[in-house]
Amino acid sequence: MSHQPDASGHFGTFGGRYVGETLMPALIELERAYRDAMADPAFVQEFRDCLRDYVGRPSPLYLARRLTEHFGGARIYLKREDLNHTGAHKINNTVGQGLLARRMGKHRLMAETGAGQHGVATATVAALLGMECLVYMGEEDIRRQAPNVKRMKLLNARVVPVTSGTRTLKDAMSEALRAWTAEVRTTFYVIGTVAGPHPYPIMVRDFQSVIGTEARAQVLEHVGRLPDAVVACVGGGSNAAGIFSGFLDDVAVQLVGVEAGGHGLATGEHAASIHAGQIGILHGCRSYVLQSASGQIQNAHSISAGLDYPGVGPQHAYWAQTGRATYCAVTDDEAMDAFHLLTQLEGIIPALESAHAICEAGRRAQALGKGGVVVACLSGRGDKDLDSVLAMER
Amino acid sequence: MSHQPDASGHFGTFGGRYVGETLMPALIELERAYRDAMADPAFVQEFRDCLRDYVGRPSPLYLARRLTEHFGGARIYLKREDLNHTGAHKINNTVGQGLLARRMGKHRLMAETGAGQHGVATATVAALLGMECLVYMGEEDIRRQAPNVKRMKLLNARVVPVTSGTRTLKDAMSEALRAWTAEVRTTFYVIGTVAGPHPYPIMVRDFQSVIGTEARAQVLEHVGRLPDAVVACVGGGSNAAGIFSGFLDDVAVQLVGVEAGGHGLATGEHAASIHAGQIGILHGCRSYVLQSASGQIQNAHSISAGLDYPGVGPQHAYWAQTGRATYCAVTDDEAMDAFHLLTQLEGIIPALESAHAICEAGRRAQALGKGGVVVACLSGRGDKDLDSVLAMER
Amino acid sequence: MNRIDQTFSKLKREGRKGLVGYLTAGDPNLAASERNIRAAIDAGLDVLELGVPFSDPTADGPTIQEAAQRALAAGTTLADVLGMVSRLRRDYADIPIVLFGYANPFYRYGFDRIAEDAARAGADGLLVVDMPFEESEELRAPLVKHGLCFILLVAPTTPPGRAAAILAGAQGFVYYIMVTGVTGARESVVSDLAAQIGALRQVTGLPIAVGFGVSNGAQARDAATTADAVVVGSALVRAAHEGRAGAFVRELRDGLSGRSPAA
Amino acid sequence: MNRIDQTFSKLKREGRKGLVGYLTAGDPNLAASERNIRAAIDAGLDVLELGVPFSDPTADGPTIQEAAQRALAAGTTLADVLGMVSRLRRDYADIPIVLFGYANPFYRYGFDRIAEDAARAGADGLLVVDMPFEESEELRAPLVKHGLCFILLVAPTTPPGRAAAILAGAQGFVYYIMVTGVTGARESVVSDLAAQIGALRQVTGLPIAVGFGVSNGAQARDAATTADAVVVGSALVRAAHEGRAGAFVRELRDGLSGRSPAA
Ligand SMILES: Cc1ncc(COP(=O)(O)O)c(C=O)c1O
Ligand SMILES: Cc1ncc(COP(=O)(O)O)c(C=O)c1O
Repeated sequence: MSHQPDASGHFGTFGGRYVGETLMPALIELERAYRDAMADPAFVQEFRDCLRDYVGRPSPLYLARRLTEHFGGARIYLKREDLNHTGAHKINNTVGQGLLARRMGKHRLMAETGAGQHGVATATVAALLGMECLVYMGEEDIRRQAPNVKRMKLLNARVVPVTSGTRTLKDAMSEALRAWTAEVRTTFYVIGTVAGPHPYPIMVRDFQSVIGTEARAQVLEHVGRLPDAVVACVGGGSNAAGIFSGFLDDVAVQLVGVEAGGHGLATGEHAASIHAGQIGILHGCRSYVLQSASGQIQNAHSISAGLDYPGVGPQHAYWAQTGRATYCAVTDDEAMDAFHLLTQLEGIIPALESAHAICEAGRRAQALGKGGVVVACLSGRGDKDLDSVLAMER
Repeated sequence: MSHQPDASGHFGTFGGRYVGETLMPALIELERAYRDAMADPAFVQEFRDCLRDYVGRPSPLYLARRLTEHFGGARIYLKREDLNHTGAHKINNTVGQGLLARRMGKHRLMAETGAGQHGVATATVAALLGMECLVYMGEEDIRRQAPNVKRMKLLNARVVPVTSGTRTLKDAMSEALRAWTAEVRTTFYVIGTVAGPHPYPIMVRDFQSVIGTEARAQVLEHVGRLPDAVVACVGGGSNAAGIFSGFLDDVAVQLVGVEAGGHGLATGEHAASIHAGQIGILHGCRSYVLQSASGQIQNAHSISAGLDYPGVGPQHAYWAQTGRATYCAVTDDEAMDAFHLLTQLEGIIPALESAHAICEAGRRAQALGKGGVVVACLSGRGDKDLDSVLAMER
Repeated sequence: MNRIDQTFSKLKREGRKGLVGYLTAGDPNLAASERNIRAAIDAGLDVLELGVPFSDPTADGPTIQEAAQRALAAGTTLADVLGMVSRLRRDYADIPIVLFGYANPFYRYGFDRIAEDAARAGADGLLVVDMPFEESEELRAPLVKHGLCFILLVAPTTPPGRAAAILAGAQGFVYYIMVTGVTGARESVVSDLAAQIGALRQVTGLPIAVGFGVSNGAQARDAATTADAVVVGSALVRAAHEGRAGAFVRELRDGLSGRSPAA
Repeated sequence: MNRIDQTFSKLKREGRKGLVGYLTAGDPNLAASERNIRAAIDAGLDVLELGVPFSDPTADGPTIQEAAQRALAAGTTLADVLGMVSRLRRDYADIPIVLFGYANPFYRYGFDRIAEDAARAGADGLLVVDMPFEESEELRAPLVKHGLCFILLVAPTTPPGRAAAILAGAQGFVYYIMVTGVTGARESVVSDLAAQIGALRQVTGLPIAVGFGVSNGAQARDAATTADAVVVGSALVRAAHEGRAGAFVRELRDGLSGRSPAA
């Protein structure tokens, strides 16, 4: 199985570039610039240095002893993306795209954001590189991820509230595409996940693949063998694609993507696009999409803003279709339990997004039993979620 | 000059163990247990592993290019303690003390906290080791460091509001000493800085010395020579003692401690104990203390809760007296400017405590001029301070 | 010769500039929108772009976003739109009708099926805003089979070489997007339009309609100076919403033919 | 023989248990506190522990913390406390007066100077709650020079070997802290006190006063069973605050001598 798309960005049926003509030349230019950059050792070195000295990589692989004991099965290792600068995996990608934008001579970054992590990560890189920054964010997400909004403001980014639709990530992304259409000559659009039009899915995956490369080497060092399963939450799918990347050719390693089950798949209120969506075209690519019978995009629901999206990256759709990865869903309530579990057993407050992966990692650990090894991607820290979680406790 | 105190913990005139008799046996036992532990390679290894896999060490040394440009002088490198798990240097020490507590058979930790970082770090280690945790925190600090209070609650720590005095760190420490006096048989008191009775100042310094050890090796790797100056903020002085430790014998390296100048030294509303205090006895040790002519402890003032303390670790007093380190003060306003500067130029939101060091690092960089090298300890991230800073903007 | 080609030939013969009007089908509901559309046609539209509402119209400004929301709230489906095309076709034999929409509703409906059903209903072409030439093969093939045009857009950002390439086998007309941005009425029309259209004429012999941003008769006339037709979308949607679709089309017509709107 | 030794000899001769009373000097102001202290002495205190107020009394519970706050708010300094000692000494020739406080005010005043001035004022000893034996050399030397006792505390946590070591050269009496905790009235007196005092007698021949937590006559009697004296602090401070220092001391005396408080 090839892990690369065809020349115009298709993974089988999935992917592609479904955008207005106005954006097409920019995407073609971006793809060229991206390939040039990756072929330039100086760029690659600059990216690596920035990951090391600024982001704080490598992030550790941590054996969660008490969590392992709690589930009583396979050993659970956590890939600690929560320790990255700004608190999530998102920065790996924004550093890459930011450096690329500078190389392309752009002075202005724009981004959409759900949980605010990608917005913060983009605003951060904009500050680092001395660029302007504009972030589109749904009003509902502005409410539920207040600390990240504050951080963006301090970083001098302009946060544009999006009031259409459910006022969450989908609407922010639509609005960002509109804004980019108007400013495409001057502005570099930093997409935060492995979705969107080609080349974003591969570019973001490549910038995030450092997670998987490190994790593979670390698990070999810690355990002396490859893990039985690698688990990651899937919103658009960038942290999952990043960690999966390290293990794609290790066919014995199960790759498990965890979608947001929201109130339960049966209720229809969830964000499990692969599980419960159909193939469709949204935000520039063909993939699984939550949609009505007449092709209208449906609203997603998840407790976690970063997973609250009705689409998914096209390569995940491809992996699901080909069976290289399997996808399951974890509900809001299950994720909340996992949030508290990790906090209280390990002293690690996870992002609500990441809590979905923790829940599934526990299940897999139980199923595998003692002697097994599970690696879960702890994609971010939960500081942004404190208010939401405490409000739910009351 | 020796960097070790005498057998009962005195650095010249400073240090010692000024506590009620009830606590003396516990301190003597603690000292013995600490020395045993540090002589046990298994303990040292466990501490190192935990720093690596859990805390995320080594923390990078980062060349702040735009900050350097801004000041137009020496290169400024930042030691990124903000990237540690829980967001500050405090966790280095709580991991050490937590492991020691477990080794001593204790199941209960208690701590005082100002900025909440030490409280969070203690609650975190308590969760990691499956211990109970009690944190004393002044009511004023509970107000101004709300996110950390939320984190401690989620971590299942009991946060005890302290309502005496100025309701800040000094009062929290007094109350913690009282509580420890009552529970000394069952409870391990995790002090968060290099103050308090012997052996805390050396124990905390030793656990924090990893900052300096790493920074020295990193600066040699990056620059090929030792820095001209090493700058750190000083509340009790643990991050400063930690980073200074790596350079004590490098006599050409200037060690610069930055105290909180509050509203300005002339106003009397500050926390610059070395600068403007006299020798006195507070919270278990003899050191510089802000006090009245009749020996009553004065209230400190700083915008940053973690520096808002009228005392300072005894080894700093000793370094000041002997001239091995110099100490200066940075006001609230200057620290705020540095906070925004670092945020906007480098995409790094510092803790208000650390912003004091950034300000002084800039001054030193200017004074040293191009060709010079300054290392500043970025002791923590500013997520805890977002509300305070934004409130001040209005 | 299809209705689009016939219309542009006729315009050329008559020395007139064409008026292409966009209206969202189903806004605010099916019946009212059909009345507005009929009024617009009756007032002198040369080509109808019939908008298929979509939940996430990423190339549209607020006016058309809101129109789509209203249409969807009223339950409008692609099948409803096709039904409307049939009814219009019964009364208007000659006007070209182009379905204008986003890829996903067409995709869900099925590219083969939409080509067949649209042709049967009497549509003349499809314009899919988020389907660039590179992704259009799957849809173009069945359209060709059923005799429909796949209308292509060219943007100010499209380099000449690319325009030539994508327009090589194009049919009907070319939709030239005057502004770098989404749909929506704008204050004034871009200044170097003539040069842009001139460049475009170098690479295609198809008629050129210009759109995005035209909001009144004077702008329509300016925009049409060197083009063959102007497209009016958001401004017409707004006029229809205010119950004056016919009057507004007449105003645009007057503008196009050089009569001052105040006259 | 100093006043402390004389007092404990006399208590022994008379077969009585001593009553040591603690009051914070200057609470709520200098004059009122002196009146309360005189009333307490008049009602039968055997030893006065005169509290020197400190801003951060880490070994004290809320009652004495608040007393210190009131005293400081009224401006009480160590010099004021010494002045009070002089005045008390004029009227009470025999009662031992022990200055009870924290290290820092004494340190700021100067260890030599406080020894000299306290002796001149007529004090008999110093008890510094946060100055363990190991840190006391600097203060003990001048105290010895000026004939004052440095009173040492022993806690339930003090191992016997350590008690022996620190008490080796001790003078006056030993203050045995009955409870593991800070000062403050408590509901009941610890149960195995007799055993603890027994162990302490193995390592010192000095009289033993027990304190921390005694709040009424019955508790005082229980606490004094095997000790030579009881110290009453927080409860006396509270009684003084309520204007009944004398009455409370009488109640304690009655309790100590076996008379029921109700009698
Ligand atoms: C911590 C964290 N994890 C996961 C996600 C989901 O994104 P993705 O699926 O692209 O990794 C987000 C999105 O904001 C996030 O903040
Ligand atoms: C980020 C940070 N830096 C510095 C300090 C001051 O402590 P110390 O002087 O012990 O390093 C604190 C205290 O809470 C802190 O949180």
